[in-house]
Amino acid sequence: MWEQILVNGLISGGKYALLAMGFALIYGVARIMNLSHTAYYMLAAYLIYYLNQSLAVPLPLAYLLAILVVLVIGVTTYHYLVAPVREQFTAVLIVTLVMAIVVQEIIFIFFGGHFRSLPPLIPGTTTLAGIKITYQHLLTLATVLVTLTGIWLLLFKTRLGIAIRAMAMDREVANLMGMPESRIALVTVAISVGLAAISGAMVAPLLILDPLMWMHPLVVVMAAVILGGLGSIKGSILGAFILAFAEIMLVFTLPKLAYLRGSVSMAVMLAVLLIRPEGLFGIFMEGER
Amino acid sequence: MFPYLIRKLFRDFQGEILALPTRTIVFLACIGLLILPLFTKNPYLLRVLTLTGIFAIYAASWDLLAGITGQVSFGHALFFGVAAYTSALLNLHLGLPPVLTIPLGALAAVVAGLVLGLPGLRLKGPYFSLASLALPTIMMGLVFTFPQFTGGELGISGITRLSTSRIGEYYIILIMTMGLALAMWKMATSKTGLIFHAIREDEIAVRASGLNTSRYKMLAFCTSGLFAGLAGGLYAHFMRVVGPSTLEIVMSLQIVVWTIFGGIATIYGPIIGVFILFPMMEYLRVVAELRMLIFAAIVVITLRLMPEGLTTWVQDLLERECPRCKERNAFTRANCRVCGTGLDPGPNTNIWKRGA
Amino acid sequence: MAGDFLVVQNLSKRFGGLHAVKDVSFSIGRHEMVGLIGPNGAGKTTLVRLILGILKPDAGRVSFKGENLTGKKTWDIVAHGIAGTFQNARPFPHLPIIANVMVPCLGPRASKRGEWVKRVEARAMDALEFAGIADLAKEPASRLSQGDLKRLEVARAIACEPELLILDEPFGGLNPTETSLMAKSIRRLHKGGRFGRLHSEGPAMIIIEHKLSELMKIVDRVIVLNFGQILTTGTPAEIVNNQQVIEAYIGKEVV
Amino acid sequence: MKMFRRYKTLAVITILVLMVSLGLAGCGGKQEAQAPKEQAPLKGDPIKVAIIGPMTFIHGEHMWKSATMAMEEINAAGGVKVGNQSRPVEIVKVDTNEMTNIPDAATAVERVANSVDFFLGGFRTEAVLGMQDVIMDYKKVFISTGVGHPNLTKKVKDNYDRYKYYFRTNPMNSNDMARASFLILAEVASVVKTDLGIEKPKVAIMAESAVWTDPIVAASQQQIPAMGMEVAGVWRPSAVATDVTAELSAIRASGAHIILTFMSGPVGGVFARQYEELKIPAAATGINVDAQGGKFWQVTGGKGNYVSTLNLLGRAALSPKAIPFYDKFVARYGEIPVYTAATYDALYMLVEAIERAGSIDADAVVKELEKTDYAAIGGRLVFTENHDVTWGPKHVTGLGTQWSEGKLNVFWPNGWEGIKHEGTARFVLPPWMIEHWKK
Repeated sequence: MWEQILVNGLISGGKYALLAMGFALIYGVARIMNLSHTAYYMLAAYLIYYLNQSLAVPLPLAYLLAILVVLVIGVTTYHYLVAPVREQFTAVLIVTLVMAIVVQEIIFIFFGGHFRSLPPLIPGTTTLAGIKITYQHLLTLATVLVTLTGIWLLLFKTRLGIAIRAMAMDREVANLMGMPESRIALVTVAISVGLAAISGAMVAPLLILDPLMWMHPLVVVMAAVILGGLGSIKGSILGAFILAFAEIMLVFTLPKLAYLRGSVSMAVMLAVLLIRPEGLFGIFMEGER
Repeated sequence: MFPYLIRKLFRDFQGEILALPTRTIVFLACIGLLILPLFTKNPYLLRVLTLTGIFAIYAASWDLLAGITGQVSFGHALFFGVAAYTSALLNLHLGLPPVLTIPLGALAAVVAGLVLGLPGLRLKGPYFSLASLALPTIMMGLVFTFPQFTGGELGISGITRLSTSRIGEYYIILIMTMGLALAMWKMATSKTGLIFHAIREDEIAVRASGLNTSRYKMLAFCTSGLFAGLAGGLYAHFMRVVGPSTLEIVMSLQIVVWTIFGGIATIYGPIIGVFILFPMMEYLRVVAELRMLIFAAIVVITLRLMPEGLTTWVQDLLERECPRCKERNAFTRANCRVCGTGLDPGPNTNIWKRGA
Repeated sequence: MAGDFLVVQNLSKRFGGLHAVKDVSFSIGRHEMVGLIGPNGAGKTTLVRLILGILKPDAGRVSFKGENLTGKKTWDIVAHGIAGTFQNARPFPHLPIIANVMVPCLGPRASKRGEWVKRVEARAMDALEFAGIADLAKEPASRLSQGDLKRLEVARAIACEPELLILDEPFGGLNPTETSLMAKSIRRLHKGGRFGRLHSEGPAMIIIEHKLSELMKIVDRVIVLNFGQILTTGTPAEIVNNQQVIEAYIGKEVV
Repeated sequence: MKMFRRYKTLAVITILVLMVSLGLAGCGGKQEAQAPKEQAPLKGDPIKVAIIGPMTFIHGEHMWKSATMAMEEINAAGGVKVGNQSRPVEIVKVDTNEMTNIPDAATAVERVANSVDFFLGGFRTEAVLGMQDVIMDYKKVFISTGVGHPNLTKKVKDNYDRYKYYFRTNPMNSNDMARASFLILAEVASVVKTDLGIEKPKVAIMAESAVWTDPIVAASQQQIPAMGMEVAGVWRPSAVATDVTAELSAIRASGAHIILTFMSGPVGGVFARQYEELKIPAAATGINVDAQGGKFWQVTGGKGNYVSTLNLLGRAALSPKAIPFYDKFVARYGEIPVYTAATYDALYMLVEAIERAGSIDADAVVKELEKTDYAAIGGRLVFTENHDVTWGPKHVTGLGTQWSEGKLNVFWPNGWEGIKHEGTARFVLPPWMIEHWKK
């Protein structure tokens, strides 16, 4: 049973981690709580569906195109709607939330509330540690590793990355040091939206698409991100895996209560935060704001 | 004695309500809502307005916690749902009338407030906001774990009606809305409210002023729970069905939209926001497919132009603040009505909300 | 002179590898005015935050009027009669200034001592009057200049009616005229008495300051902190001539 | 913060207001109504029937589509004879939006309550409970065609005077559904026994966590041993789970031969798809509402072969009308009708009752509806004293249907109580299952 939990936890955690990473990045750098993050993920999935099923674009090309289109949409909406109100926490909340609703409604209008499904990039299954899993699941896991390495290289090995990290630590100082703050924020948004789109492309073939599919992952992602500590990318990934493992453990140990997945992962998140209010890797400034 | 009181009442009315255009508008709107059934008894219209009233209480209670006290909770549905379920269960199993079940439901929401206070005291800022998402989800898990008690996904039905007629329900809820709104507004502008405002601005500084912030925050959680709970109880008896939808994320997030649209940290903002947005959603039913989209567009464009929310914007438009005594004046006046200072014809700022 | 008014014993605090406050002990008498000086990073602010309970000490003990305050919450400590100001003023930016000062007036200590005055607003006004910013009462705090913010901090602190007042850089960012005005206010406050409806206890004071020349004029005694430890204590005159202190401030090589 | 310039503000607001008012004016502020096709001009006011359901979701859509078919047929055949008048039927689409917003549903119903004469439809139980109360307040007939919960009809018995206007023509209530699903399970088990030579098959129960499944799960745990089988375990995912990989892995590890599903939410489609992708060596049967038709095959991307479910409609001669309706629906809409398409029957039954009553007065129609004995597309329909569907060999029984390369084959009843409809095929085991257990 333990190898089952391990493998299933890994693939489930990979899914969450991919989404959580982007959310953590944009919060850490630009202090934007992007409630439309998972809406972009949904948008990418539906775009692939549309390109592939309705326009008969070959699957790999559809993946690429969809990610690009979502990237453009994400950056544009950021520039025109979010950036002007960036300084106000509440305004950002509402603008991004409404954006998510807009995406949901557009999908309702074009696709209706029907469930839909995407063909996987690589069909078929393989056996890992005696457990059958689909290639798409493996692909998701691989994508997590690749993007993780990519992000790590970007943040620690490039000048842009250093600028991003500096901004994440102290925006005002970074600004004073002559870093083009708004441009760095824009780049970060692009990376973050890109991550959302990539996860949409990778994860969506594992699921059934429907216009409300953004809500549940949003909750999980937010939970993962604070569990790991706001602003910490490695924390968000760890948080995602903790939540995924909590869920999978429940399914395997108490199958009759499998529907409590969501509640259990939330309870785990809450418990961790009550012990460590700053999350696992968050920076806690005692007595400070 | 009596004529004196009437004269005083009249003077207050003149000085406090007629002097300011925004207050006059609100006053007229209240009168309009009160006499509406004289003109139409259309049950659909009354139903929409009744639900608007319930959600207005709910949104204002969120504002009390999030806007005034700065505890931006994304799990406010907890209060609403707990109270709705409690009222429904008490009504169904013990046969208590709404007069008892609604306050008892609200009491249960106060207890939920204590529970939400647990992370609330320990977690700061966005940590609290995101962690508070967890509670309605956990509560939802409980609903599904004890279906014999909660009805699972079916919810609880067969609840007593608030009043036998739609007009009765309308008046009960409308008057409750007005009363509770006034109570919340009074609280927000009272000395306790001042401490709530100060906690939002800087909690450490409040503690360094010798105030037990934990106690005041708990108070904020509980009062907010109380008002949201009253809304939840009214909802239960009005809809006569209480189900897990009262705990859904949408329930927690839509108040955020209403409140910020109307103007956060004002109490009257979310109420006016709901009274505009909720009936508008109904009106938009004529374009069923597009209504959410139009709704979203209106909200985004409004906020783009009025980042402080609709009510604050209208206030700035219709009223000027006296530079000397900071009293508000109608935009038509050239001199302050209190101290007579000349008024600057430029746009005005609201001292409670806005920095330089 | 010392007595058991405020007694700090072996107070220590670490931040990760940094030993910000190391084994500090001192005591202060009921009517003393003490300067707390030391180079940047000496641990002065940390020390007062430990006393005020904003930070939790790793070791050591603080007692006030014979009562152990260690581990108590800030608001409780303030209720016992210690109040402090912040180095970087922390007003409630969106609230009017009068409201900023009303908050401490609503505290248990102020409201208990001021039972005979029902109107909190009037008491807050008196505190502003004392601090000299009464004319700005209805402005939002975010519009204040640096100097006025310092006054606001003082007004808030005295509204707590403390018996011990800790001022963290009260002259910081003030021009010479403002500085001497502030120094005058501080001395007046220390003497005690009644300012309108507000009652000053004539608090003992701990003043952290870098403007030594101004500071030395008003304090009775100076405690010098360096690398988290007490370097020396003495009267202003002694300190000014102390070689160790000069070294700590300027560095050894130069001397 | 004072970045806005007033003229710009006003300009944009004006544009906004114009946009909205144009949008609204363009729609004319009318409810969407399917006007009757007037072949022969029918006299009299139309009889207005509201179709209430989640219109952007398949179940609502099929209510509307099937009701449209029935309305067109009825009007083409001369409308409804009320007394000496022939009145056309007009159906009114009411999107109750009940999948996303419960208060919305009851409000939507109340909005049309005064302007329509009858109500058909209703899907999500929590919403229908609310809508039921509103409609009963108006004392109008409400024939529900989407929810199976016994509580809805129990109210008719408990408080006849108030709830007598409520009828259910479809689906049968969940207790009867459970009975039917055990019969289907027996059928599948016999195939497993004969084809694979397994004497005592293991059954994994996979039921979404929902009130309707709770008693069924409890009953299954007793029934399965009584039927000579073994329970391999019980899994209860959420009805809206998007991933059941973990559950399926665990079921594979438990060595189950049959998966008995009880699912009504989207989890059904997820299950079907992952079931085939992961090639779980067990026969899937039970109730899987998502697999009952519609776009199931597209939803699962062609994955979902061999999944079977209890169904209410299928291409089998349950009544003379059944196969013609099925074919006509598929031809017209290019989709396999899901169970809510039985709204078609409900409209016919309503019209017959009106004709018998000779009036559209609700009380009179209720009296006549109670006497209904109608050969519906789902079988012979007679109401119980609770205004519920009568289940049994001579009435509505339900069907067992199995997916096979995009087609939905009927495999049950296959001789049960002597019933075997025309067009019934044998249950087929998935090849990977045969491969797994044969060696």
